[in-house]
Amino acid sequence: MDIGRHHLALWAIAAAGLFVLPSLVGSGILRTLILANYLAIFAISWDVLSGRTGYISFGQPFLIGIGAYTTAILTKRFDVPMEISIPAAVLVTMVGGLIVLLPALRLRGSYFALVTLALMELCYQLVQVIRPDITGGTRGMSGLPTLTRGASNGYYLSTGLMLTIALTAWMLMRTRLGLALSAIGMDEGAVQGAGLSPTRLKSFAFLASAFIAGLGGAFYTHYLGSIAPRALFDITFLFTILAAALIGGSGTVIGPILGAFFLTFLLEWLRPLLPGAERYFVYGLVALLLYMYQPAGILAIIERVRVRLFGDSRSG
Amino acid sequence: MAIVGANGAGKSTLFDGVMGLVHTRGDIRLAGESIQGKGPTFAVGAGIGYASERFNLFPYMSVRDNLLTGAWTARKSIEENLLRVHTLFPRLAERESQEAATCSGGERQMISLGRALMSAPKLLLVDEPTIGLAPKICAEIAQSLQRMRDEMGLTVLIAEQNANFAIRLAERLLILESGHIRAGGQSEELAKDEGLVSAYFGKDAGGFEAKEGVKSPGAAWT
Amino acid sequence: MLLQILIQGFLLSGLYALIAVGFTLIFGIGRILNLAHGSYLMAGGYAFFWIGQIIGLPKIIGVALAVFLGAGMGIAIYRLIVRPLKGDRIAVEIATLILAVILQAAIVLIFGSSSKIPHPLVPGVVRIADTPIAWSILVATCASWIILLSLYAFIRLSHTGRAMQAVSMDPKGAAICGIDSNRIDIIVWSISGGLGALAGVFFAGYTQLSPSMWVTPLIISVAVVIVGGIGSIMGTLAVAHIIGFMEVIVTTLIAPELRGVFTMGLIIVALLFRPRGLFGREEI
Amino acid sequence: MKSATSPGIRFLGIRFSGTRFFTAALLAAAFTAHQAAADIKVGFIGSLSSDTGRSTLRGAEIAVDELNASGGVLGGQKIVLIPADTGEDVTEGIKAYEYLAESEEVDFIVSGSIDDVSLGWIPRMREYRIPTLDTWTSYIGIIDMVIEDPEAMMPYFMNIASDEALATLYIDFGKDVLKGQMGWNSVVILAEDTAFGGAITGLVTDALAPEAGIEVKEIIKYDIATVDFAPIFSKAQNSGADFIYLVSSVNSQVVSSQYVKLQVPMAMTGVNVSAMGADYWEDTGGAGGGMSTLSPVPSVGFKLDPVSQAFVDTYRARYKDRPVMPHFNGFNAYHGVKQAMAAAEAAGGFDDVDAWASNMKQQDLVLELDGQLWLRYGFWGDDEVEPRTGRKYPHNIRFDITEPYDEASPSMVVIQWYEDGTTAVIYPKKYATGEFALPSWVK
Repeated sequence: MDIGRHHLALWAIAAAGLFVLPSLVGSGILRTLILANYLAIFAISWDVLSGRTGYISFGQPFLIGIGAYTTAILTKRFDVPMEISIPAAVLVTMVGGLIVLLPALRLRGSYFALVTLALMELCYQLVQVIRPDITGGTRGMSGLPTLTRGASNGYYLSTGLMLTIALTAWMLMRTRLGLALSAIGMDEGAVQGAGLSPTRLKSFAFLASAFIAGLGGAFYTHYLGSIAPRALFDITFLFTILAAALIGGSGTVIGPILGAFFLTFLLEWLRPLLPGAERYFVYGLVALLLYMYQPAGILAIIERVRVRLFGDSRSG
Repeated sequence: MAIVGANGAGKSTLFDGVMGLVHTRGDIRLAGESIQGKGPTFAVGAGIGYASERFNLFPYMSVRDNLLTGAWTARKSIEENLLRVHTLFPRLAERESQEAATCSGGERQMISLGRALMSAPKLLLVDEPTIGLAPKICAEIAQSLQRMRDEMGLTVLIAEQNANFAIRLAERLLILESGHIRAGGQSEELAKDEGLVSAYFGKDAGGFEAKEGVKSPGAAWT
Repeated sequence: MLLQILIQGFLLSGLYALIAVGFTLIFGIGRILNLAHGSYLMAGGYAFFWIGQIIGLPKIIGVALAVFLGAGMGIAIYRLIVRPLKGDRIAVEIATLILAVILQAAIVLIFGSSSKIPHPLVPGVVRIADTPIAWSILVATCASWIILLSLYAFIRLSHTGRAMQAVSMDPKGAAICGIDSNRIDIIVWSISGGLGALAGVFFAGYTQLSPSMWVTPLIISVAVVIVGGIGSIMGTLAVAHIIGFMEVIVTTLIAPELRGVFTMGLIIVALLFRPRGLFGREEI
Repeated sequence: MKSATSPGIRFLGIRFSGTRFFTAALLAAAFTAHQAAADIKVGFIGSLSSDTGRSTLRGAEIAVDELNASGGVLGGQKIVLIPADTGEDVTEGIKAYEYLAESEEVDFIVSGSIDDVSLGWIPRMREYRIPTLDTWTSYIGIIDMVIEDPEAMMPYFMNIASDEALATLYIDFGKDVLKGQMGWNSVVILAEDTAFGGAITGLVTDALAPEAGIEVKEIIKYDIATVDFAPIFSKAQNSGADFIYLVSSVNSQVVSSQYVKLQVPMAMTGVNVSAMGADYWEDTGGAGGGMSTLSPVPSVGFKLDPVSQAFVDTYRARYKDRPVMPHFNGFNAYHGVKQAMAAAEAAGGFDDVDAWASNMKQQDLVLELDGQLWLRYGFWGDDEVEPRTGRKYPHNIRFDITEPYDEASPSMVVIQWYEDGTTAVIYPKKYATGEFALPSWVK
C-alpha cells in the first residue's frame, strides 16, 4: 500500500491548509465557507437517502426543520442548554421523521417524492397555526443562542462538523451496508432476492439521513441565531439542497460537498456583479444546465481533468 | 410463410426489428424498398401490419376504439376495413362496446389481428397467434388467417413455436435458432427432413419440446 | 349558508379542474410529473396582463397570446428537458422543479416582485341566491367546464385523442398501430401548456399575479393527480371538486387559516392509504 | 482516443471562461476593496425587487449623491452605496448582512427590510456593531429589544413610528370617524396569518372596544395563499358587523380587488400595505377604489413640505420605473442617511458606535409647511415616556399621537383611494386633504 503514505501526506496538507485558512483569507470568504459547509451537510444528508437508494426525497427541509425547530424551541422557550438541546433535536428528528416518513417508504418513485413534498408544505402550514406562542408562528424566532462568535470560530466549527459527517458517511458507505443501499437504487427486487431486507436497509438509510439533517439543522440554527418557517420549509431551500447534491455528483460523499461549495460560491461571487434577482436566474440556469448535461456531476468533470493531466492512476 | 423457432429463438425480435421498434443492423427491405431504421410509423405506412405476441391492446378502450386506433394511418377506408374485420371476426362486432381488458384470450387475439388489419396492410406479421389459446379457438384463428391470405390477398408472416400449426398453415417455413436461420424452404420439403422433424415437430401434435441451449436471447440477427 | 357553500364550491372546483387537467394529461401519457406546470399559469397570467394592461390591446388577444405562449412552453419543456432526459421520471421532476425556480426569477426580472391584479375578463357582478358572484369568475367556471368536456370528447372520439389514450395505455401497442408517439407527446405537451396558461388567465382573475403564484396551482395539481389516481379526466373533475369543496367548507365553517393544512393532509392520507388514488386506472 | 479528448477540450473551454469570470469577480472585488481605503461605504439591505425596498435604496441614493455633490463627508470623503438583496427571505437577509459587514466592510447600513428579515439580521448587527438605520419595519418588539439590552442594540435606529403607535392613532380614527361620523358600532377583523397581521390585529383589537367603543364581532384569520375570498367575505357578512377591518400586507391587492369585484356590501378599511404606494391603482387594474388604509407618514395624498417636495421632484426626474413615488420609507432613508452622516461628522466617524449613537439621538430635523410643524425626524430620549401609551421608545422616531400634533409628525395618517383613482389623506384633520368615502355599492 504505497499510495497510503502518499494519501496520508495529502490529507495532512489539506488539514493544515484548512486550519490556517482563516489567517489567509478575509472573513467574507470564511462566512461563505460556513454557509457552504452547512449546505454540504444538508446535501450529504439528502444523498445518503436519495442519492443511494433512488428514493428521491423532496422533504429534506422537513427533516432539517424538525431539528432546527426542536433546538430553537428548547433553548428559547425552556432555557435548555445547547449541549442537551442539540442531541435532543437530533433524536426528535430521527423519531419524528421515522413516524411520519417510514410509512412513505412503501411508496415508490414519484409518489415518495410527492408525499415528502406535501409533508414539507404541511409542516410550513402547521408551524404557523399550531401554538404560535411556542413556534413563533410566521415570524419564527430570533435571538437564539449562538455557538460561536466571529467568522473564524464559525468556520472551524462548521468545517469540523462537515468533515466529521462526511468522513463517517464515507466510511459507512464503504461497508457492505453502503453497497447494499446503492444496490436498492439499482434493483430493489434483486436486493430482496439476495436475502437482504430492503425495508430495513431503507429505514437505515432514512435514519442516517435524518440524523445528519437533524444535526445539521440544529447547528445551522444556532449559527444563524434565528429561525423562520418561510426560510426553512421552502421550495427554494429544497432546490438548493437538491441542486448541490445532484450537480456535485450524487451517490458519492465528495460530490454533494463539491456541489454545495460550487453553488454557494457562485451565489456569493455573483452578488457584486448582479445584486438583484438576476442572480437567482443565472444561478438556477447554471444548476439546470449542469444537471441536464453533466448528470454525473462536477465530480466527473474533475475526474476527467485528473485523468487528462496525470493519466489514469489505475493504469499508470 | 411461417417462422418457426423455440422460445427465445429471436422470432419476436425479428418482427420488432422489421417494425423498427428495436434498433437493428443490416437491411430490411419491403418490396425492394429499404425500411431499415425508419421507425414503426413508416413501417405501418408502408403497409406492414403487426399483431404482437402480447397483443399490446389498449385495456380501457372499447373493442371498437381499439380497432379504430389501428386505423391511424388509413383513415380514408375505415368503414370498409371495419366491415372486413367484422366479417372475419363476427364476435368483435357483437362485443363492440366492451372494454378490451374484460375480453377473453381468443377475443384479444382477434382484436389484435383486427387492429392490424385496420391499417390496410399488404404484409401482416403475426407473432404467436395460438399461444395459450384453446384448440377450438386456434382452429378459428387459423381459418381466419387463411382467409386473409386467400380472400384478401395479404402476405401473412407467422412466428410460431408450434411447428405443427405452422406447417399446416404456411406454404413456406423458416426455422430460427438462437437468432440464426437453421433451415428454410417449402413446408412439405422441410417436413421430410428427419433431423428437423425430431427437433421441432415432436411426436404429439401441437406439442413442443424446447431444446437445451436454445433459450439464450438471440437478438443478433442481421 | 349551505347554498353559498354549494355555489362557491362549484365555482372554485371548476377552476381547479382546469388547472390540474394539463398536469393530469402529462402524467397519464408518460407517468411524468411536470413540476413546472404552475409556471404555465404564471406565464399565461402575465401574458394576459402584459397585453391588456401594459400594451393596451383587447383582452381576447391577451387570452390568445397566453394560450400560444403556454403551448410553446409545453413544447419547449418537452423538447429541451423531457426528451434529452429520455423520459427519466425523477430527472424530469428535478429538472422541471429547477426550471420553475428559474422562471420565477425571470418574472421578477421582467415584472418586479410586486403583485398585480389583471382586469377581469368580464366586469360586473351577479347575485345568485344572495351570493355575489363576479361575472368573470362565472365565465371562467363555465369556460372551464366547456373546455374540460370538449377535451373529454376530443380524447374519446377523435383519432388524435384515441392515439393519446393508446400511447398512455400501451406505448408499444400504439407504435404498432403506426402512431408516432413523439408527435402525440408534442401534441399533449402543447395542450397541457395551453390549457395551463388559459387556467392562469382565469386563476389570475381570481387572485393576483405574483412571481410565486406557481406554487399554489402546482400543489392543487399534485393533489388532484395523487388523490385522483393516474391521470383520468373524470377522476380529475371528481377530485377537483373534492378539493374545491373541502377548501370552501374549511374556510367557511372551520378556520380559514387551516385551508392549506387540510389540502396537504388529504394528499398525505391519500398517498399513504391508497397510493394509486381513488380512481386509479391506467387511462386518460 | 479521439472521442475521449473532445469532451476534455469542451471542458477546457468552460474552464477558461470560468477562470475569466473568476478573474473578473476578483478584479471587481479588488476594485471595490481599493475604493474602501478612501471612502465611506454605506450598505443597503432590503429586497431589490420590492417597491418598499427600492424606495429605501433610492432615497439613500439621492441622499448620497447630494452629500457627494456638496463635497463629501468626514473631511471630503466620498460615499459609495452598496446594495445587498434579501429577496424578503430571512436567511438571505442574514447572508446579505454578513456580506455587507464582512466582504464589503461597510461603515453604515440603511435597511428597507420587512419585520422578519430585520429580526433575522439583528443578531449579526449586535455582533458586528455596525450603525444601522431601519426605515421600513415598524415592529415594536425591536424597540423592546432596545429597552431590554440598550448596550447590544446601541447601533440600531428605527426612523418609522412603531406599529403600536400606528395602532393607537388608528383607534382615534375609529372613535372620531368610524364611530363618531359613520355611526358604526361593530367590526369584523379580516387578518392575514402573518407576523405583521398578528401584531397589528392584537394591538387594534385590544383597544377598539374600550377606547373607541367599537365591538369586535369576529376575527377571521386567513391563509395568505388563499385563492378565493368569496367564502371569507360571506363569513364576514354573516358576522353581522357594520364594517370590515382588514389587516393585510402580503397579498393586499387580492383582497381589495376581490372585494371590489364581488361588490361586498360592507365598508372595508384598515391596513392595506400595497395601497400605501402610488402604484396601487395600476397594480389592481383600477379595482381598488373605495379603499382606505392607514399609512405611516409621509404617504400618497400627503401635502409635502418644501424639502421633502424637492426630494420627490429629484426622485421623479431620476427614476422612471416603479415605484413612481417613493413610499414613506424612501423619505425616511433620504432624511435618515443625511442624519446618520451628520452624526458621524459629530462623532468623528462611524467607528465609535457609542459616540455615533449618542450623536444620532441628537439629530432633529423639523420640516415646516405654512409656518407650522409638518414632519419631524428626531428620536425619543432614552428615558422619555410617551404620555398616552405610557412607555418609552428609545431609538425610535419621535411621533405625536395627540392633537394638534405640534410636538412631532403624527405616527400615521389614513389615506383614501377614491373610485376615480385619486387619493387623499382623510385623517388626522390637520393633514386631511379629502373626506372618508364609501364605495358606491355600499349603502
